[in-house]
Amino acid sequence: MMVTESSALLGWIPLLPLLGSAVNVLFGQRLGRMAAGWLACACVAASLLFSLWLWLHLPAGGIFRDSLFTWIESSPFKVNVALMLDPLTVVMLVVITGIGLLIHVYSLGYMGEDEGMVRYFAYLNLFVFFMLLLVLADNLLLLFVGWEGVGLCSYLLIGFWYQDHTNTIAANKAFIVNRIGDVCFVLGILLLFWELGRHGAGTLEFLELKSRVSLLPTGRITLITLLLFAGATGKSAQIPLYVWLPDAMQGPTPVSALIHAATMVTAGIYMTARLHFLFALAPATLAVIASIGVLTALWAATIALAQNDIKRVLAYSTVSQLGYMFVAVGVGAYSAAVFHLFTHAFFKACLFLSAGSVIHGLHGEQDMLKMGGLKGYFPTTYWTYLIAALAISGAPLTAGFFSKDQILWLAFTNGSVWLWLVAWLTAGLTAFYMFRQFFLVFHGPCRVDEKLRAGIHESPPVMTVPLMLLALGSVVAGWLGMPEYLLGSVWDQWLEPVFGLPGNAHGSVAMEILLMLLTLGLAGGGVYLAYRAYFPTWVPGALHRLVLNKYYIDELYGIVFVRPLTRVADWFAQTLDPAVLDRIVNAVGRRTLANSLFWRRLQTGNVQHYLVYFLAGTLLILAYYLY
Amino acid sequence: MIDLAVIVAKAALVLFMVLNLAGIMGWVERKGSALIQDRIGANRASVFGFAGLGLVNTLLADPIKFLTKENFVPPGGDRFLHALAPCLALFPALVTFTVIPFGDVLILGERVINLQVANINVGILFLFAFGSLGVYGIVIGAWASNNKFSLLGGVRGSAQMISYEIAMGLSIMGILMIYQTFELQEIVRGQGKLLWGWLPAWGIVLQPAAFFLFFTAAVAESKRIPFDLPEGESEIVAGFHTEYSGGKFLMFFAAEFAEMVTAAALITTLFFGGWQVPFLMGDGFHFPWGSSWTLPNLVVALLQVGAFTVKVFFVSWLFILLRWTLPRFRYDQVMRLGWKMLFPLSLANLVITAVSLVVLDR
Amino acid sequence: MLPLNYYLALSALIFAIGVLGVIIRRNLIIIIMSIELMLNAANLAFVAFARAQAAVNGQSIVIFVMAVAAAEAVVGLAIIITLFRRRPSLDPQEMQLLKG
Amino acid sequence: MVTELAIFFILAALLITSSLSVIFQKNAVHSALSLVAALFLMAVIFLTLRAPMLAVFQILVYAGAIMVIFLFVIMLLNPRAREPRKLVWWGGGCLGAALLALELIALLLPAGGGALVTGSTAAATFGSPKELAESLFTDFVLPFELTSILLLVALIGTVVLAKREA
Repeated sequence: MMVTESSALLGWIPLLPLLGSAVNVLFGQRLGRMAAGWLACACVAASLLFSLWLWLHLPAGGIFRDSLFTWIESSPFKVNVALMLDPLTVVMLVVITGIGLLIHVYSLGYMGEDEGMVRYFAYLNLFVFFMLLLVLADNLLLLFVGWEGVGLCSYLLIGFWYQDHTNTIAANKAFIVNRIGDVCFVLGILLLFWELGRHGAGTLEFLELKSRVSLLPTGRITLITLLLFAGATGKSAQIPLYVWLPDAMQGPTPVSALIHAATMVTAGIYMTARLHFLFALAPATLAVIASIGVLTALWAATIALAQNDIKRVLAYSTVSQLGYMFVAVGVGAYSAAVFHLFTHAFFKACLFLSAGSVIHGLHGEQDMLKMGGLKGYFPTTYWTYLIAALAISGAPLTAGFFSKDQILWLAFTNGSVWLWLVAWLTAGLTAFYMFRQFFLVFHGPCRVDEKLRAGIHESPPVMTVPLMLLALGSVVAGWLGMPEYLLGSVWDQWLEPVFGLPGNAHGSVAMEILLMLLTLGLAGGGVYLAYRAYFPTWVPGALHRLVLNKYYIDELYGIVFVRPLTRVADWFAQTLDPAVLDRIVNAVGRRTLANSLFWRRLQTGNVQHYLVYFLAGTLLILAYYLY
Repeated sequence: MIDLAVIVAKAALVLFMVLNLAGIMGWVERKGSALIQDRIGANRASVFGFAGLGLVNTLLADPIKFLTKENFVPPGGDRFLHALAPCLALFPALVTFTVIPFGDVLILGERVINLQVANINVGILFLFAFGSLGVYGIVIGAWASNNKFSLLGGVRGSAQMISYEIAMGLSIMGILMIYQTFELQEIVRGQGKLLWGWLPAWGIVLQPAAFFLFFTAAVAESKRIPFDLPEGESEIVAGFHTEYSGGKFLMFFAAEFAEMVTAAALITTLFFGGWQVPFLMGDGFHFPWGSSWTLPNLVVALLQVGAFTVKVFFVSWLFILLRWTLPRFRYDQVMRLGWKMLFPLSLANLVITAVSLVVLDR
Repeated sequence: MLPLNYYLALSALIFAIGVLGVIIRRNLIIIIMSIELMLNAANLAFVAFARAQAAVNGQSIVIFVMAVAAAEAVVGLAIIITLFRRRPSLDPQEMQLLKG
Repeated sequence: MVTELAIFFILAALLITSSLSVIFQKNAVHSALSLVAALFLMAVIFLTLRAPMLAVFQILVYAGAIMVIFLFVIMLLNPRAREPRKLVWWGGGCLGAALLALELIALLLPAGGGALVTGSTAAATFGSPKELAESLFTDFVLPFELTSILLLVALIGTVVLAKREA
């Protein structure tokens, strides 16, 4: 029996950032820049404290619930604005408010000289609000509100420096590509509600859904879950909708760290994990998810190999890592997926912020070919970056080591050898591109412009302290989920009330260790190759050019989708529209005008005439009632 | 049948009282004006050369004089309304007196007679309702005269009376709250209580501010100096009754004094304890120092009626004194006084009374 | 012991008279007075129903009707005064600026 | 019974006469005075229906305040316009009004049913100030407060409208 407790504190967790945002929108300019920033930080910090308090008081195997008010009631369709907190939500809360707080503080330094700082913090707090709403929602519709809200904030923050047209285009691209996924998502929600309604069990609340989805036939569930997953591919940047994420790097770097690495892009993972009982009923969908996940992982990793923009490498890396998480989802290892989400949030945020620190120190330079040899200039950033890079590459005892190995192992046992093989290859590629970047940025000769070289500086403590904390997290976060042959997983126990016990792995410990060693070997090879290829200097080739241009996917999309659509639209606009639609519309207009010219004679302007009409109407109505 | 006779008798008594008081006040006013202006006055009426009983002579001579004069209706005027107006002016003043109690109860054998013509449960509102009709007399009279000065007087009168009605109504809300009734007889009985054993709980004691507000508003309502804007003889000839003469003028004239007497009676009832004589209970005097003096009911009733009459006289005298002491306000001053002084002050009085009642109740 | 219907019929008659006044008169002030008549007819029905059903609520509503009537009358008259200042006429037929 | 009936019919006849007088008088002042009479008669009818508070308010508010303002405005503007009207208007108006009266009566009578208004069903305190006040300040307290806002708005609106542009 599940223990359900009500807590008024629950509502304050998302509400505080919303208040912070509102205050900053309304009075931020009067408060002053730094006050606005600190206010935003304080709101997130308070949310973090509340989250921790609720975490500590969460009854074993129970949840917190709080129904705030009824949002929509149109029998039988009833949606409450109600919040729910279970172990899965706790994980997300810690990521969002914890890492969110660090990134807020970091932003104080990073955005310290930007004139849009107040606006920036208002957006950032709003984002935190929507993200918290997303993970705290106790029904699918409220989750969708958060889902759209974070999309909006993402759009606003990508285009934060809207004076530059390319940023606006990138923001639009992100928004529109997400829309495609969201349409599928809405369709999925509606279909789910409708199908359940046909069985007399229409609901969108997770807890009720869980007990009722078994009513539905498998075919329907497959369709629903595919639609929902299509939504997730948009939000979590999977093939085919991943193209927006690299462009999203036009936004400020802390935004990339918070939204486009740690939190928002993982909403898709969270959603599938939240609805795992539904996905579990659709094996076909799970197979699709696993395939898309592993393909995305490999695909994005290969693109990342040759990117020269420091942030784009990380963006593709994010796409790749998200692919890993979907692999875990696809093999039914939700706990592992969320675990990788958790560790990834730490080391990817750390990587992004370290990159941001470098960009900040170089006054906005993002091209790695114009860096190099920065080790001396960035003593702290160098080490944090190295730790995070080791973590993502899966160096022993770091966070990535545990989470990634768990996924690989489960892909091998619950999935197939092919799945494992591709994921394994990707792990090697990951190590390679991460250290390629590492060497290009921090070692070798310094290729920074002479003019800039004098101004290079390490970031202030307000930025480096969050970096160090994140680096620490990149190592220790993984210790929560050690494999069985070491200490065993605290993680799986914690999430057990949500996902149930992880399925028994069909393999031996020896096999697991062997695979781990294989991965380790490959990653080591990747690092070594990167060392050989990039440590002193490096020469580009033809394949490199292909990869550098992201396999021309954007161009391909342009030819396959955008241009034909434009042409069809042109045909509609220039041929069909004037010939048919305009005529219909004009005819309606003319007819209306003619009618109006007749009826306007009633509009004499004489009040008493109107009264006579009024009387006539009253007489008729009364007569109708009489007879 | 006897009930009906009692009511008729009471009504006749009241009518007699009001009209006579009005007439007497007309004489008192002339005498008072003479007194204040340090001259001889109102001594021309004589019967067969005998002028000593000026009061009686005036009471008789005035009506005779008026009634024998020409009854003039201006050309272009509205004949019917011209005649109706004075009636409308006099009527409310007389009707309102019916709810004013002039004594407690008179016990004649088995019969207990309430010394009030009509005891209705919305008494004071009734009084205000009919008081508010008084304005029609002057407005209609002014309009029916087909005279620009008259019309100006009528317009002034209607604006002034509506304005002061508000302050008047609001100022007595405190009294209503304290005595918790609309019935005037009950209000008077409530004033028979003693505060701290010796001070009669009259309205003026409990609501001094309300008394001044109400008194001012009542003077304005009776259109007497310093509020006689509708007449304003130095500006608009004689205002609304410029075109009146003879019997119709007599009625306007009587109406003014009847209104004054009614207002005085109302002030007496609300603020001066009505028919209450200090320390006089239903069975005689009970003095605060312990001694008592038992009296038969008839004597008590007579004492009460007498006290009431004396008080009304006193307040009427205040009206007259005021008239011969103060100069006339300008129209804008009248409006400002009504809306910007009396109205907010009445509201303040109302709020303070309400709050203190709640506090004291705790 | 009069039937309620007498009062209702009286109310209906007064209402109809008010409507007639609104339609046939060409003096704005009298039109507003006719509207007051109609409101009073409604009041009469309210009071009669209140008495018949011994429910004082009907009387409460009359008080609101009176308040609304007072507000309506003063605002209407103020509008008339403003109109009259611009064009000395009270004939609604001369006010046709909103003609279609 | 006979007395009541006689009183009612006398009042009703007077009320209808004065109402007709309101709309048929040529002179606006006569109309207004007819309306005052009608309102006064209405107050008396209220009294017979055991609504003394309403009767008093009717006189105080309608006759004492609203109608005085009407008269005030009529005198201020002193309109002396003829009101030419085509026969069609008269005929049509009368016909429409008559129809309306008939329809209203036909609709209302079933609603009234056979109920008696002056029966002795009500308590002795029915319509007393106390009872009315209790109804006003419990069931109708929100409308009551809203009415005060309405009156305030009307007050301000009137001042703004009637004020001459400086």
